[in-house]
Amino acid sequence: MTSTTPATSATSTVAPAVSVTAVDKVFSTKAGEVTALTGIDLAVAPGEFVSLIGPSGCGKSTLLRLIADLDAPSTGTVEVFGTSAHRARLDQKYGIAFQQAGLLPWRTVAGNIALPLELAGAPSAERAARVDELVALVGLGDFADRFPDQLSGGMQQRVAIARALAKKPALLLMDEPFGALDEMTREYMQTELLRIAADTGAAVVFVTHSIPEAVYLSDRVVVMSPRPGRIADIVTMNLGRTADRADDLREDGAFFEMITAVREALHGTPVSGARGVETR
Amino acid sequence: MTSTTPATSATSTVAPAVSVTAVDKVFSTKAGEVTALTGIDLAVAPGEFVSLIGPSGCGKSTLLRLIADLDAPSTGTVEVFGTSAHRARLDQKYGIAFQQAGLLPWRTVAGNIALPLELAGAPSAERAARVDELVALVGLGDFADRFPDQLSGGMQQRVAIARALAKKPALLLMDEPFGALDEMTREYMQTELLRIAADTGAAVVFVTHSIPEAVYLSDRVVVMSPRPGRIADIVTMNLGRTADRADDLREDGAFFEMITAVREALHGTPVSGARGVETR
Amino acid sequence: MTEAAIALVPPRRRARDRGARLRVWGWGLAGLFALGILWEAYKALGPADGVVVAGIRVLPRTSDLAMPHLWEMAGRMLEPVTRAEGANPLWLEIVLAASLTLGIAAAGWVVGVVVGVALAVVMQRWRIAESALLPWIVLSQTVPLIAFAPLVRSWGSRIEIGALEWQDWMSVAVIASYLAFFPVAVGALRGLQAPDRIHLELMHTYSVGWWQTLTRLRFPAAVPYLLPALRLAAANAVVGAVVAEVSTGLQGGIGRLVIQYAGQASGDPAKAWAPIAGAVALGLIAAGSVALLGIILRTYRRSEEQA
Amino acid sequence: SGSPGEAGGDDELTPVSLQLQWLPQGQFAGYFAAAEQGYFEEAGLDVEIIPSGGDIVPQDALSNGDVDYAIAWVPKVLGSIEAGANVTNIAQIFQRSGTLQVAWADSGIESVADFEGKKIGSWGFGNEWEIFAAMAEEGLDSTSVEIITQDFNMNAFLSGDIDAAQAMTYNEFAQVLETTNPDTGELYTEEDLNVISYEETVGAMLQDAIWADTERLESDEAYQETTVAFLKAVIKGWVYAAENPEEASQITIDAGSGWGPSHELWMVNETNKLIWPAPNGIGFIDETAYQNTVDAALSATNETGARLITEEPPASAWTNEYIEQALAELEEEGVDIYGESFAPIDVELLEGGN
Amino acid sequence: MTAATAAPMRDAPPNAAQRVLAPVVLGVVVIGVWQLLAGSGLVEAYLLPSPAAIGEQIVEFAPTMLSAAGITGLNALLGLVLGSLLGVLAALAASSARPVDGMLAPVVAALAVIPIVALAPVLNTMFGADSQVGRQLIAGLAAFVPVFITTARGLRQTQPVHRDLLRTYAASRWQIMRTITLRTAAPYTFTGIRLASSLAVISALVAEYFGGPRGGLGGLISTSAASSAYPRAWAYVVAAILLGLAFYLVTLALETAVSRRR
Ligand SMILES: Nc1ncnc2c1ncn2[C@@H]1O[C@H](COP(=O)(O)OP(=O)(O)OP(=O)(O)O)[C@@H](O)[C@H]1O
Ligand SMILES: Nc1ncnc2c1ncn2[C@@H]1O[C@H](COP(=O)(O)OP(=O)(O)OP(=O)(O)O)[C@@H](O)[C@H]1O
Ligand SMILES: Cc1ncc(C[n+]2csc(CCO)c2C)c(N)n1
Ligand SMILES: [Mg+2]
Ligand SMILES: [Mg+2]
Repeated sequence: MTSTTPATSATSTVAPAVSVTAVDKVFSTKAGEVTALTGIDLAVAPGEFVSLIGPSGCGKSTLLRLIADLDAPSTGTVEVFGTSAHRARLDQKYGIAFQQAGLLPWRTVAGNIALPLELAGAPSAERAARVDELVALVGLGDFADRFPDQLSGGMQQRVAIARALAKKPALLLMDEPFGALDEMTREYMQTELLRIAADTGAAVVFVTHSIPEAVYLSDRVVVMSPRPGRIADIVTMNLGRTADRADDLREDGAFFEMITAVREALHGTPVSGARGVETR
Repeated sequence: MTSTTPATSATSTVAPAVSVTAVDKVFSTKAGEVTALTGIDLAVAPGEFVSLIGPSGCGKSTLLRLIADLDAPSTGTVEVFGTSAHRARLDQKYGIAFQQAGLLPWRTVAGNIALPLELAGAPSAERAARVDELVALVGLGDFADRFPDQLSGGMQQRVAIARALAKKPALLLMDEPFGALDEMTREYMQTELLRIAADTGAAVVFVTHSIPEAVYLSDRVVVMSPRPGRIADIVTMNLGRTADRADDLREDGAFFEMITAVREALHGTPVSGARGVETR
Repeated sequence: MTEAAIALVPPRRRARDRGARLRVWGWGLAGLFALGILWEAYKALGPADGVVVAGIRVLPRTSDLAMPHLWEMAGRMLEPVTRAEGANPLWLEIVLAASLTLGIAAAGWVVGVVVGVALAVVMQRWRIAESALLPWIVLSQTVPLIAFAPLVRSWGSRIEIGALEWQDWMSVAVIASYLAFFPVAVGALRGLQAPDRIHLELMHTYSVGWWQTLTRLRFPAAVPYLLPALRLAAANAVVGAVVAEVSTGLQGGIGRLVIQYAGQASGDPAKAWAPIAGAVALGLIAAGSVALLGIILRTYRRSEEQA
Repeated sequence: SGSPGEAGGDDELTPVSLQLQWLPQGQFAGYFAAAEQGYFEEAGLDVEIIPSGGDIVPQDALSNGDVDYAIAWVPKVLGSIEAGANVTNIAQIFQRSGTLQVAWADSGIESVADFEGKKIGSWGFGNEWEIFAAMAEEGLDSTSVEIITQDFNMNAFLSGDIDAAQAMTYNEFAQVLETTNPDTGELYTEEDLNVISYEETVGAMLQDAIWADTERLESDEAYQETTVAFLKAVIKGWVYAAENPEEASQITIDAGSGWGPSHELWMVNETNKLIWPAPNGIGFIDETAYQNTVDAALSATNETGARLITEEPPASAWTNEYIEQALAELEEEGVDIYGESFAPIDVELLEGGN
Repeated sequence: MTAATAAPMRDAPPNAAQRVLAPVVLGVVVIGVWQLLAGSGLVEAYLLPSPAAIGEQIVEFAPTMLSAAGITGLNALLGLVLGSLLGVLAALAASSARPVDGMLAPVVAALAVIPIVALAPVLNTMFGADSQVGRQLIAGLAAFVPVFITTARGLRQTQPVHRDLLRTYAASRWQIMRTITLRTAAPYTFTGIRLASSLAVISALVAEYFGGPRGGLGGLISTSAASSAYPRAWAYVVAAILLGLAFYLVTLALETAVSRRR
């Protein structure tokens, strides 16, 4: 059940979408040094969907930020499609979405989606065409001229995803993008995300707190543990191709089995230890 | 599987903890009238644990607020322990907790828990004794003198629950109290809540978005549907006494069965209809 | 951040940030030093009659009359005010006058705070009162003080409550309070309206009334809004007291020295800058004193620190 | 306020308040001297001397009943009377106008007629009417000059912002003479300046006078008695100032004037010159001089076309009744109320007015 | 602000008509009582003229009032524009470099507490008593402080998620500044400008008390009061209030327009 090789077959000549090697991350704060990550090794194959799960503070966001080159590792290397994370950021090799949609409130849906294109200096005709495409992709065709405050939380997240896809990246980084949505909208968005990922063929690194979410979406679930943050286990989801998954999977026995598997990987320590999670 | 009578046997001479009869709630807003609830009938027996679940905007919070007498129904009656909701509020028959802990940041843990007692004019010795009891009950014995900003989210919620219990209410109203916690803390808090509810013998009306949460906690799950808000179904959880439930239940087949039952009650309409939920 | 705001940081954090604090002071001094250099450099290099563009003097004159050397201003502070025998040094005269004005401003501040908070409470209680009063409260600050200085003095002179006879300084304090009440009324109203809905509803479920909600919830929650308002009010009270002293001719205060030394500025240009320095120091001291209040009330500012 | 006679025992003093028109300074030396020398007390009065700031109008404070007497310039009060103030001039302390218009020696401004097209400084606050009256006599319209409001000092003049500055002989004129000429390093002298004195023009108007409440003068006997007693003490104060300018100057400094000793002494000395000698007795209102002031006031319009007064003031605007009584009693007591032998002293102004 | 349904603790919010009517009614009542008092002889009509008498003067001197308001208003406007520009530039400088922030701190703190009356005479000497520059500068200094403080705060409000996002787009410093930093700060700046607007007017007005060319509202208020023409003085005060109100409303409209979507 545990495996460190990508589920999707990848020949060694194709560079992995993400390759994290022997990474540590230490923050120095006023109170002293905080070791957020130690000894992280992880490879994500092109087109693969990998979720990161673990208790609060285990370093999920930190790991994602290292991949995005929003922070630099203290030791070790992070590569994206065979180049350094830094190079990959400059080349816009990935798209990113956070828990907060983070839309610019003074721009319309179309304006927000166009932002990365605008900043990259794309000609306006091309921009408009791409925005139309993306708006349709995330099912917001009628809302292109709305402002964020006129949208529901789920719709805002869809805009954020469209924006992340604007430059057709082969890698999507997502940090709890559905964390603020209600259960039903969330399930719907999960199915949408699988469809979009299949459409674009992008690899996805997805941070979540929710076991069912991780199970439903992923090829592999990376279970992390805190203090200091490290990879406790990597659980491969034996649920078939992500592109083929549909809502009825959620009532499937295999689904519940996988949930239990991830739960057990998470609770590697006895359950009462969880109390420690929220003491600080 | 569907039932409208309390699961816990209650003779007709004992007044139900909550009794909602033929309630409608219409808000008049600038944009016009919004029907939040129609034809709601619900009875909660003393000591019973009832969850309200449903998509965003279906009126869960509104129903809870009617029971708490924070709003008045447009038609119909709401009774709490045989008296009007209004009388029950004045008599402090219930304790309440929200998604945000809502602690007063300038009061310590002890000060926050003491607040309802103070306002009711309880003598200070009695108050101190009760606070000690409550602090111990929610497992925060060492944190009585801390301020809220020195606590984790889960600890804050525990303080909020202790506060809600301060006046020994026989009814607890909770609106997504664990909505802001991470999955692991959340599971831990659920088990804690069951223990506390068993200890105090209080009935609980619990609003949530999470199906596993509703299933794990409840004697009965009230499934609501929106536009206008009404009770679509009431699902009785065949999982034994709530007081006896423990973490291993989460990996039990019966548990998954109940989850599927609630899911199906929720998706009474075809899944694609869910898109409507987030359009506004 | 203003210096006054820095003074408001509670001691706990201060001690931890001793190095940062030193840096703040260091840069602050550097800023003042730079300003001084700028002054002297322009005085040395700028044309005596200033820089005139299209008939408009865009940069000031550099004559000794218009821009005395900094060292002359400083040196003048040490010399006696006048040649009269036993005359105090100028700085002492400024300190004495400033302390009188500070006392009057403090009285005006207290009156302003009481009135401002009372108005805020009324506006919080009745929304219609907020609608009716708030525009006028805003407009009140566009009435030039000087327009009613004589009125206040005249009405005051008719007030005699038992042994308490109206004193001229009280007129000045009343005028000072006119500037002080404004930020308090606005800030306190915002503060009283600040509690989260969840807190208000909690109080409601405890079935407590308006008054208890006010004292237990609204006032404590208003503290983070009230403190900057009180600080602004302190600065305003000083400005108001100085203006009112000029306006009514009250003796002994810094305002009086402002006009008096301005009258002597032709022959003694450096002297006129002394009361300005005094007024600024006074304002900073007044605003800084409110910081003490912030330390006393620090429990009520926890949410602020988090932010 | 009661009267010195009737109120209680002999040791009980009648409280009286006097509103000045500016900060304490040598211009008001007589009143401070009367207080310091005990003349008020001797007259059975407990006098509070109230200085004023920029916005306190003495005649209004009086008219409102805030004070019992006020010092103010005649033309300004005439305006107030037309606006409704009910006050009476009971003693014309200054017999002459002390207002000058000062220009640089090389400016070509030698008389009021040269004002045309120039920037003329004035303090405003009603002090500008003398200028307009003098200009009217020369056939100059008030719009033919640009009036600039002067500050509390002479910097506008010294920096060349205005061509001719308004100056009182006793104050602002001295301010110029206390200033170092940056070109020479020496103090400016009278040779550097062209000085136009309004006393020599038709624009001359009566200045510091003591004003009382008309209604109370008519109906309140105690007030009438107090008025005479008050005037007597004030006159003794001014006589003291004439005979002892140095002491008088020290008294005003002690009373809160912020000027240095040389400037203060200059001010007392120049003020004395405006009062003494007083051919009709100090404070006596010369009907011709009064009428000249009224005529000048009637003739003047300011740059907005507004006029100080539009009609003759009422007869109640002045009376010699009380000053005559005071003078008579003082003459009997042997006080020199004419100051025929008055001789001004020489005062050396020192740098900075300190 | 609590929502409508937090009604338990507060009375119902007034509707739009009530919100507009309430201050008007209060104003009319106060003016009415004032008129009655002024007519009753309880208050000296001479010192506190009746609203009717003030109204008459307003009508009579309307043209002078207008031109005076023009002079004072222009000074205030130039000061407001200058002060706001300097405030924004200084705040940008302060936010871009910590040392600049530290160096500006004491200067701004001092400016925030300086009484205009103290500064007016020296500025008149520095810039010439025959020009309006001193007054405009005073209005500018008064406006500078709130604009600087609010803008500096606004520049610190950029959301971390926005900053991260722009970094992932490999945006340049200038692009970041333009697309998020400035745009986020704009509503704060305009709040500052609104606060500064009445300050600029009152400062320009008060500066006129300390010499300079005549013809502005401040000068006319003092001249009228000095000649006991109190109804006229108050008429000019009313004009001053209206001028302040005009500035306030215009800047409020700007603020509302800019902060419609934060
Ligand atoms: N910029 C930073 N400076 C200092 N410490 C940091 C910083 N960012 C993260 N940390 C610390 O690193 C650890 C990991 O944080 P991280 O945000 O990656 O956790 P997470 O798994 O994303 O948690 P959550 O589920 O709450 O989002 C935590 O202990 C956190 O306090
Ligand atoms: N005070 C109010 N005024 C007007 N409409 C309201 C008010 N409160 C609730 N509503 C409306 O009533 C409906 C039910 O709202 P409610 O908050 O009860 O939903 P909910 O089930 O609690 O949703 P969520 O899961 O998002 O908390 C919604 O359409 C909402 O917009
Ligand atoms: C603000 C102000 N400035 C000047 C005067 C005019 N003034 C009155 S008495 C006097 C004599 C010399 O000091 C002068 C010049 C005033 N009244 N108020
Ligand atoms: Mg995270
Ligand atoms: Mg809800």
